[in-house]
Amino acid sequence: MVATATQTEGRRDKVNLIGLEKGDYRGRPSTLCSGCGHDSISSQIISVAWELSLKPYEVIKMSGIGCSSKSPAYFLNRSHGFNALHGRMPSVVTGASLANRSLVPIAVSGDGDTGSIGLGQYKHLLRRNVPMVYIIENNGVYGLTKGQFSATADVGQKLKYAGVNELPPIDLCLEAIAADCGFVARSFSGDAKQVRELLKAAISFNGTAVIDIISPCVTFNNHEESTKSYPYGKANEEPLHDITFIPKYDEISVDYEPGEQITVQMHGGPAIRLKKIDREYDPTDKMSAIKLLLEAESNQDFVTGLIYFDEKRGTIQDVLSLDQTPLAELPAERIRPSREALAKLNAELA
Amino acid sequence: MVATATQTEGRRDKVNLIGLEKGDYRGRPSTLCSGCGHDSISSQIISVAWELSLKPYEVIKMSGIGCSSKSPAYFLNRSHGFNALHGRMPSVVTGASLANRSLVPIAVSGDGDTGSIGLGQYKHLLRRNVPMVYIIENNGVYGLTKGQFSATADVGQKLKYAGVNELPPIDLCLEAIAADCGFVARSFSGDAKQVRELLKAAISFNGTAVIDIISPCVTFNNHEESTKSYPYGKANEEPLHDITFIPKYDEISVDYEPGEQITVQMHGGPAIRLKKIDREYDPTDKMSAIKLLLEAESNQDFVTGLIYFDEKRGTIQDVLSLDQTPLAELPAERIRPSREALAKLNAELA
Amino acid sequence: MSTLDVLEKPDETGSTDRPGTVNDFSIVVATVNGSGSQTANGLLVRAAFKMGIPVNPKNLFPSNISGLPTWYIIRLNKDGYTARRESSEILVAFNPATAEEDLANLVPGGVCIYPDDINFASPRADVTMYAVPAKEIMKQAEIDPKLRDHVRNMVYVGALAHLLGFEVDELRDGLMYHFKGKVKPVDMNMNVVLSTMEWAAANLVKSDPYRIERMDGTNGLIMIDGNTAGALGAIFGGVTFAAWYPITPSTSLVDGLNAYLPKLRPAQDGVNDYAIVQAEDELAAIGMVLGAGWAGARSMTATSGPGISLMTEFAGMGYFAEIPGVIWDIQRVGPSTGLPTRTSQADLLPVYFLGHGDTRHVVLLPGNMKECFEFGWRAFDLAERLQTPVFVLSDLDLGMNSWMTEPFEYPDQPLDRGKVLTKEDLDNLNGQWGRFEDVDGDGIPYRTLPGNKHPNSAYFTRGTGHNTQAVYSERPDDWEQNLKRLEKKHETARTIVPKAVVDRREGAEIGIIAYGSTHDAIDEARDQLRAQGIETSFCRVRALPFENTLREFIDTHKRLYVVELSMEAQLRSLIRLYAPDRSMDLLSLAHLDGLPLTANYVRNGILELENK
Amino acid sequence: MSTLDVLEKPDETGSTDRPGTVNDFSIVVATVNGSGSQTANGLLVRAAFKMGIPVNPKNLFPSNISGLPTWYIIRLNKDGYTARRESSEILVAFNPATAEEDLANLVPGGVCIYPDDINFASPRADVTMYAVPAKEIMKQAEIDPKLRDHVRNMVYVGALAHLLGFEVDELRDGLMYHFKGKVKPVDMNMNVVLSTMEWAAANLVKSDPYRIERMDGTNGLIMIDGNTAGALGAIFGGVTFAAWYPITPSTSLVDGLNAYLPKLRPAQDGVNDYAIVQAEDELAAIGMVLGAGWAGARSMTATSGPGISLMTEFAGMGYFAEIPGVIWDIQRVGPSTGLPTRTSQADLLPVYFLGHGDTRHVVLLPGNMKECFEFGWRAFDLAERLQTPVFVLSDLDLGMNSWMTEPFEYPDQPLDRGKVLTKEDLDNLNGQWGRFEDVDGDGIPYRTLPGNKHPNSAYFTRGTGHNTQAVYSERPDDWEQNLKRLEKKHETARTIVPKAVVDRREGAEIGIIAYGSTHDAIDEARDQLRAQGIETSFCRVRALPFENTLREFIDTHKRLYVVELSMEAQLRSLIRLYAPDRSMDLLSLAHLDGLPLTANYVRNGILELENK
Ligand SMILES: Cc1ncc(C[n+]2csc(CCOP(=O)(O)OP(=O)(O)O)c2C)c(N)n1
Ligand SMILES: Cc1ncc(C[n+]2csc(CCOP(=O)(O)OP(=O)(O)O)c2C)c(N)n1
Ligand code: SF4
Ligand code: SF4
Ligand SMILES: [Mg+2]
Ligand SMILES: [Mg+2]
Repeated sequence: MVATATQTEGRRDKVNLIGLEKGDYRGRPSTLCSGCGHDSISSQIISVAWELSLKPYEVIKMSGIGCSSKSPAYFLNRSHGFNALHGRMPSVVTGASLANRSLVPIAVSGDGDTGSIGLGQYKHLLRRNVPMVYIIENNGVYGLTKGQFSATADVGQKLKYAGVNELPPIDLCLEAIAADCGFVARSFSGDAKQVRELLKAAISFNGTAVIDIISPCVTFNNHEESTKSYPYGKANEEPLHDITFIPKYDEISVDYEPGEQITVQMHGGPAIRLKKIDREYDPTDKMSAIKLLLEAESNQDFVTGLIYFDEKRGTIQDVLSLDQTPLAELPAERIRPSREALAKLNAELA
Repeated sequence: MVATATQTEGRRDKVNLIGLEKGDYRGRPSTLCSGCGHDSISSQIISVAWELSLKPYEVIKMSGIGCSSKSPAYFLNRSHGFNALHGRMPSVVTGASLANRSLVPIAVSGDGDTGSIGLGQYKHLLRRNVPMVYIIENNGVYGLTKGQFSATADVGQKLKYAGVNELPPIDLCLEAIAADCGFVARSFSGDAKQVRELLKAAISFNGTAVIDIISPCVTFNNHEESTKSYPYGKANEEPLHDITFIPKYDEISVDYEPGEQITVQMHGGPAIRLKKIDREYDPTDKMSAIKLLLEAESNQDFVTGLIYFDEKRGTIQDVLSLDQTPLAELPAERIRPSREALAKLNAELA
Repeated sequence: MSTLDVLEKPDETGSTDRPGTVNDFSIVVATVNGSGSQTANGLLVRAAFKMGIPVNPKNLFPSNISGLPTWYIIRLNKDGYTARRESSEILVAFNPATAEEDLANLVPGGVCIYPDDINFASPRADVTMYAVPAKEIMKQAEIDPKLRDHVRNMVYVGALAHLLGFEVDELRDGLMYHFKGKVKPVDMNMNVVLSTMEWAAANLVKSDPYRIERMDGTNGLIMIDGNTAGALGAIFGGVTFAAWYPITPSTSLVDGLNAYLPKLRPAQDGVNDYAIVQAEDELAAIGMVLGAGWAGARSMTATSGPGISLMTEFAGMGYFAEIPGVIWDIQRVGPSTGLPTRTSQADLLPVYFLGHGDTRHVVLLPGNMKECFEFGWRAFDLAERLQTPVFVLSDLDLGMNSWMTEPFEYPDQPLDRGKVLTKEDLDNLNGQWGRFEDVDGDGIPYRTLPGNKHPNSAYFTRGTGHNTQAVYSERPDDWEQNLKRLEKKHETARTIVPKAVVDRREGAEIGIIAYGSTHDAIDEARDQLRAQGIETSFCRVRALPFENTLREFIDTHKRLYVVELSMEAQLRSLIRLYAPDRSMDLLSLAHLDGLPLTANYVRNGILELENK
Repeated sequence: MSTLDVLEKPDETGSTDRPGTVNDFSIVVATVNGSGSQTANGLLVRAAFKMGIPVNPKNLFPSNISGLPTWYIIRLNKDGYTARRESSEILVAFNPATAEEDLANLVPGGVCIYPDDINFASPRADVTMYAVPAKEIMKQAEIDPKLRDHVRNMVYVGALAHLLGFEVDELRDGLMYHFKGKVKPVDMNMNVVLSTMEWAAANLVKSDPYRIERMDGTNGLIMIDGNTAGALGAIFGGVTFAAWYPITPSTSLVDGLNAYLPKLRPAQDGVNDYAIVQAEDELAAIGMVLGAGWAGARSMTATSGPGISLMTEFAGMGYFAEIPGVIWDIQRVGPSTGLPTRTSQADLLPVYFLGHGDTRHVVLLPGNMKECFEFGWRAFDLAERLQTPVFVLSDLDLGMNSWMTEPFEYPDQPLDRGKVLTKEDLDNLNGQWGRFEDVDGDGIPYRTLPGNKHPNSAYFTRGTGHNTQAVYSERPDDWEQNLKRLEKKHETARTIVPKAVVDRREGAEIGIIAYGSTHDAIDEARDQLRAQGIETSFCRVRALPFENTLREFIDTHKRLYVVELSMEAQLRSLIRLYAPDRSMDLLSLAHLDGLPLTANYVRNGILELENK
């Protein structure tokens, strides 16, 4: 979706390629609980934006309602933000993205925001393939309303507030694949590096990129047995692969070992290198992706990584054959037809 | 969900086991276009209700808004009906089913009603496993508003009104499986027998039973190239199997031939017999079901039949440990605590 | 089920509403919907219009797709009165299912034209009956049997042409227009018309007094429906984004965008400079509209009652977060799903207050085709100037029926994009600005658009409490000050929304107040009342919040009749709140049955209350 | 960011609101939320209550989970005035982030208790300062370092106990109550309290005049919050179904159901006779409520502003299709997401008219704990009697703060299940009935429940136009008659909703009208005004539509002050529409900043307008 993603190539300079310091990507002080998983994701967003030298004015920060959805206030202060209504961020970002296609939406939602009230908008957004990064900060609970189950809570999950959950979880990655989303990843807010690499890839993806990040709620759902807790995540995370985002594919160096890694080429130059860890896994095969998710659910495996990748589908801008000039920037002469046109029209209607 | 399903065993008597004529199951005259696929589904519902000797007062007819959603007015006049709001039938039926669990909801929706505005409620209904029959009369189009694309329209589908569809279809069967629905079928309103047998099985299913019936809109989407048209359906339907509903499993007779048929035993006695037609297909395997649907979509195969079956999950009534007595029928003594209870409470609060 | 027995309820006792016979009567065409009668009916309307006869049709169609009774009432009136009347003189009884009732409800002295295969159980002696052998005529005309259903309605066109005097050339012209010049269908249809006329000339003896005559009552006028006019207005307002969800009777407004945008703003190199998205529902539609408006597009949606209800939460957010967007509500009968194909004015109050908490919106109230067009573009100017959602309340009658109108006027001012700070502006301000500061004392703050390259341009939009810097705040004073500024902004809106249109008559003590589509009936009633010695003035309000014109009007009349199509007298309520000192002089003439207003209702209502 | 500088805005010039020193002052506890100060604060309130001192707390908490400033104001008043005051005398400054500002805003002569690690940049000479070595005390008391954060707030409890005289036994009792008799936490907390008291006794010299004394001002009263009271009322109303979606400040109402239903209606053989469903959103919640109400359950939901907005479409359907259901709206500050943790009365007008088209709802307006309880059960009776959604408008102040109240009274009438025809009824009627017939002339039709075995029992519920037999109809007369019947039903509702509560004072020309949580401030203001020679009467309305009590009250007073927490004077608007003849005598005292009303605001407002 974005041509602006260029990278500092690991240099640890104080300023990035566009002359900004990391501080220029910070947000306001967080008002989340200290230790909240969401805050560490915000940090990764800040790092990645700085590393990729994203132009702050090209980014828009979008969210719904929830602790997670508050977090856009806590990163990228120099980017416009829109904290919308509960579950309705997808529609707002669709409008914004169509109004100005040069913007890069980085959106944050919660499991309640996306999986409960927002499920319909989520699915329809994915169907339209609005180019954006869609981060779900998934803690299996409603943080901001103090600890009710969300629809991603696992069967048998216990909460102090709400007792034991008996309804099957909605898997937001599976939902994304079913909706033909072409970039579906799962991660863990405790796995900073993976989160960063996935974010970089997502930002470069030409379409909706979903990253469902298990992000523990330290206040309401962080007891050890909870599958959405830090202790559980630390102990059980099974990365599918070691991910590295490569800004330009032709930079890929020599270390190719057949069977040991897969390189996924992306639209416009970059690539994602996936180094095998335990199992063979090809994220470009839809059936494998679905199988992986179903098995992970029934075995309670906490699998992370790039689950599905397919960049074939056109974005909503393509489907609508939209002008490259942002609609918001079209001059009056282009959008108001002439006096003559009206005269002609009046004549036709007479 | 229903213990009332008993069958006339093929007898063509004027009255069924509970003494009702078929006419007793009729509705008001249809106001749909003549030839509309929805009307033939209504006929099958009438037949099946009569054949199964359903007690009309135990059935409730539920729907949203659309031509399809009007149809409950055209069958089972002796059953209460609730024609709700666009896309919101699932919530209404959830309330009604919990208020009176002895009722059998037969619900009719459209592809717009379920797949567009109602997608969120659809998925959450399935997650709760509300015991009911959920019929989608799927014509790929908004009939009642005169011919816009619905979300189930195939890529490349053409409509006079709306041009060519370029967005991928939402497959409501796939969505159901992803939501852990245990009875997922697809059919064709032109295949009366299959519709009937699926309806019978669905009525006996202990949970939400989804039947996505391709039901051509003769007015707006019945040109030959349309995958939702009669001509296309007639020419391309590929039934997975020949389905027969068996009211009591122990009645199943001798004709078992290994490899040639599968018998799916249902909760409480009945069974579904699936006779092989072309391919081997086991509807109790989730991965096969998903694979089937994905392949059917990419090959544009019009596969019909019982796609997925799994009766393990408890219904919402089970999850809530609900009394067998309908809540609506609890006497005042049971639902209003005593004077003494209030006195005790007041004392505790002092 | 017939609507007509009610339509025709003879409420015209002692009325002055006695039609003449030349260019002054109504035709009701009763058919089955989905049978293509729209083409035939449109043809008659257009022909009358082209013959210079003032005309306005009312289409009373059912809420289904085909097979149910539908009535199309065409009023012709040489004096230009084109409101609905409670009765018609000419019945085209082409629907066997309702023919009996339709006939029973016809006025004495009326005319009934019907296919000869209908046998009336109770024929009427006081009505001129013309039976037409529709099948036979089509056979004679050698119409392909498969196509007969499509052209059958041309039989009544032919019969009316013969009996009333519709000109053949105008009918042919109309067909050419309808079929966009395609000769084959034009010929086939004309063939039926002409065959019927031929047959009628040979077989019918005209024994009724009604006829039409060419005149010059429509010179310089055009004909259009309000939804198309609104769409055209939006296009001349520079619409770049629309999101919508289909719902009767608003769908044809978006159809208008889809039809005219490619013509008026043709794709360049295959790319479009606008985006129209069919959303998954109305919640999404308005969310997209606000997202696009926030990002700088001229963005709009169109819906009706149920959609308005679903937009409630976002409407409140748009108001509070100060985001422009235009929302058309083509009113139909509610509450709930109600009567989707009948007209109403009963969304006024709910729309004004749409949203929980203290919310009040800017609402434009077009009353005719020119205003549908004008408010189509002006709504964007107001939305961007005021940074708020602007509602445009039309109705099914305005939106879906064809109306005569003067040609549209080109916008008299350039696009007003409102208070948007560019990078250069921010440079000049040294980057010092506050998103919600009231710099100009008009309650309207400045905004920046995403993409603005100034490092201080960004701000955070939210539905929660905020201070002037758009920073989250729960401070009581921040909340109160912000809401007071919004109140001030509403007062500013009052000064820039379209002013009421007033027609004063010398010495009138009575003032009539109304909005929207009802003015034709009111104008006719006023003339009838004048004939009875009662002078009235008329104030047609055109926006909420009300502005001073209304106040002056109220101040200069003794008794004020508020006329509206709402059960609960919503307009009257809002005016009472605006002019509480005159509450008791604000009398209500309000009812709602789904039909457009008649002059009778207004005249009788006023007479009754005046004589009390 | 401090709220207090606004709270404390010295608006008390010339006020009679000068507190005494014994059992007559306010304490403000400033802490960080999520730090467990709720336990400590509740303990203080309970102890005062148990000591017989009238008390009411106001919790001003932020809309996040932990780490932000929060203030808890406890007013103690021997005369029973417990409304919020604009200033407090005692500051517990336990939040370093706001301590400076909090201190600055304290009244002269006030008291500040703070942990000794806070160093004030601008200490005040006119305030008595008590520094408490919180850390040291906990160390001395040998509290496990890991647990110190949990009990730290007991330090200020101990300090206040020593300085003001909270009785140790009551504090211990309170802890026993809070920890449900678990000795370990009680001991640990008491340990800190006692250690602090010991330290204080040894080290603090009391040099301020404030203290509390046991009295008998709370005899026979209980303490509870409105949400729990509402839940209990619903349980005694026989609730069988609830569907909801979490939202502040309504969540604790459903928590109340979940907490008390298992106790008051214990599961028999492990099965429940009620169902509570956490829905996926508010659209679904109200859909479920209507589905359950339609099928015969006593069904309810609880929500707040944004949820109300989302319920708009179904609310209109419930009204039009005539389905019972109870909807609690615990009002918070809107528009939009607004201030989720602040109180408001600004949903009144939007809720009354919720839904597009001509819709008006029955709305109950509880003003205290007894009414929260009573309307909790009565709402079901009204909903089933009137076959319509009944709204109960509470607010955050009522719903989430603890209030003293007389004990709840057992319902004085059996459950009213309304006009439901059983199979036997239908047998007696020979199956002749019409779902929407007005048999009794009160506008309320009869219904049957699904499951009724009579062959004629079934009918079809819809949001579209229908005739008296519930058959689809687009007939204008059917529509109009049906809506007129609904209007009649609304008139019937007027006669059976809870009547306004009136307190008349001899010779009062001034009438005050209000609803809900504001009456404490009003009562106090009235007494203050009386002391200044101004007599006022008070009418607290308790439902919409308004009933005759209000009319009589209006008729018997010259000037009427409508007092409310709404920016746009919504209550005044509705009363103006109800009594248009008195529009100009209906004066407004309306504002909204998220804080509960004060007597000052009312008194000053009335004085100002009276002196004009
Ligand atoms: C329409 C509406 N309903 C309910 C709420 C209350 N609410 C605020 S946040 C939230 C849930 C948030 O859960 P999630 O999205 O998982 O975010 P988290 O706080 O867990 O990060 C709810 C129900 C609301 N703001 N708006
Ligand atoms: C809230 C709302 N939005 C829009 C509509 C208008 N509407 C009526 S039916 C319909 C679509 C129906 O499509 P589908 O469910 O596929 O039914 P079909 O008519 O094709 O059988 C729409 C958009 C409505 N009634 N309510
Ligand atoms: S409540 Fe949970 S999700 Fe919310 S800020 Fe605290 S830890 Fe994070
Ligand atoms: S429009 Fe289509 S869906 Fe509707 S009744 Fe006609 S054929 Fe059926
Ligand atoms: Mg969450
Ligand atoms: Mg459809």
